[in-house]
Amino acid sequence: MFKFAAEKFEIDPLKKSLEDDRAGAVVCFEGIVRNRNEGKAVVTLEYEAYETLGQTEAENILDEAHTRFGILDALCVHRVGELKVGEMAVFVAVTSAHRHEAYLASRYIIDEIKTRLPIWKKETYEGGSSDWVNCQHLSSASACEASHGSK
Amino acid sequence: MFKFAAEKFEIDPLKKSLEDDRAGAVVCFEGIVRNRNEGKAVVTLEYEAYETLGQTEAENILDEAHTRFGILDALCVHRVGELKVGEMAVFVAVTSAHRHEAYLASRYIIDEIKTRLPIWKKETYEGGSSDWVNCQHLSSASACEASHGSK
Amino acid sequence: MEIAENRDAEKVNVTVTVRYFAILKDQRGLTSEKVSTEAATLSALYNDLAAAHGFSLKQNQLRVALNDKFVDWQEPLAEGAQVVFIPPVAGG
Amino acid sequence: MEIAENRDAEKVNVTVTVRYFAILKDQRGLTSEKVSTEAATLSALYNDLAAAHGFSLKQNQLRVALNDKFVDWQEPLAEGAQVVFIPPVAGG
Repeated sequence: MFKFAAEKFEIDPLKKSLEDDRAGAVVCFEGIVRNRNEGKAVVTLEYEAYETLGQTEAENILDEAHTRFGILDALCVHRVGELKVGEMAVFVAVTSAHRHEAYLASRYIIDEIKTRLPIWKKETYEGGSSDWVNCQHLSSASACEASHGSK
Repeated sequence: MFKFAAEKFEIDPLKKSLEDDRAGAVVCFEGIVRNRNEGKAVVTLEYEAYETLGQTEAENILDEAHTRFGILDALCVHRVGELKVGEMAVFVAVTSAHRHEAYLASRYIIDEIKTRLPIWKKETYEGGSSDWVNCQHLSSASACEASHGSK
Repeated sequence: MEIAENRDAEKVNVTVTVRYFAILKDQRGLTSEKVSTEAATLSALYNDLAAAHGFSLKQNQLRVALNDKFVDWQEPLAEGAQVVFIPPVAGG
Repeated sequence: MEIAENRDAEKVNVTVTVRYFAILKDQRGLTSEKVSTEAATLSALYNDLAAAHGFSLKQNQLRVALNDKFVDWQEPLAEGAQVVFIPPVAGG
């Protein structure tokens, strides 16, 4: 299960939906808005997503995690809109019989989400300047540098 | 922070105690009592711990995780006493600036907890038989086999 | 296929919807627009739009989606298609 | 040190507390007991107790703690010490 969330969400009902007597391990990842990014003080952060394609791509990633690691279940929720420091931007939960697969699948899912989902974030810094953060693409590091206006 | 818990515990207050504006990643592990272990239907499970030594050893493990992985904080709670299928036996939470360290530290902590803490579990199976599960020691695999009465 | 049917001379004119996200949205000042184009491929369309609006991203920094699917830049354009140029992503 | 002071012939007799956990607790039928012993080391003490009570675990399957610290099997025993033989663990 993947979804975009326009508002803060609770993780307990999400975890409850994964309950399974066969589960021996639950690994949860929470990605949180930090107060600094690359040396700058972050005040707010805005996520914008191309949701139709993002939904399909995220479901592909979860399916891949199932197939590769033999887990019991997995879900991911990604926030869109404006977030403050300390708010959760992304949540990933994985259940499996043993912990090894759950760790591997959890890491796989968040790594792929960050690389493949059409989501962009705009950070607003102390002083009011802002910047689209976009160094996670398949393009070369130098291309990434070039795409960063303020660096 | 490590503690043994004789009763069910809530994880939200534990996670709240780790909140930190510098945290970009929270990785949580929950070890759950499964309904089967090595082909046998488990009904209940009893954890017994040598708590004084366990406390010291667990604090050592958390300190090691800090030092090795440069995380922000970590905690672990381990149940003792009788647990039913589906109940949480162990909880590990780690916060760090970036996710990589949080995953590594989380995995390190649970692996070391399982190997080094003086905790034992007795599984009671359908039909009423029970067995001390004890194949996680530094001793050789064959010694482990020998220590399992029912295998 | 449709391109072949609609061909009247050498160039075919189709109207597609282009949606913009993130830095492209800022640089275009729009979230979406209808574009009437003679470009035969997505690659050609991006080059035309980048030249017209001064987009800072090079094509090799982008991926492209046609009708909500990732596709190759050489994919031809069809009447009514939805095109999204995808800047470097930064989820999570 | 105390051993040296208390020595009366060749063997020294000390009283220690032994706590039992898990399978050892079941096999001994006790959670702890005071043991008066002439064993000079933890290793010797385990061998004596295993012989007396038929413990199924071999010494090389166990670890040992003295006064709540993991120690070497060759550690000497002192009057009043607390000894725990640690069966293979299975936490988590």
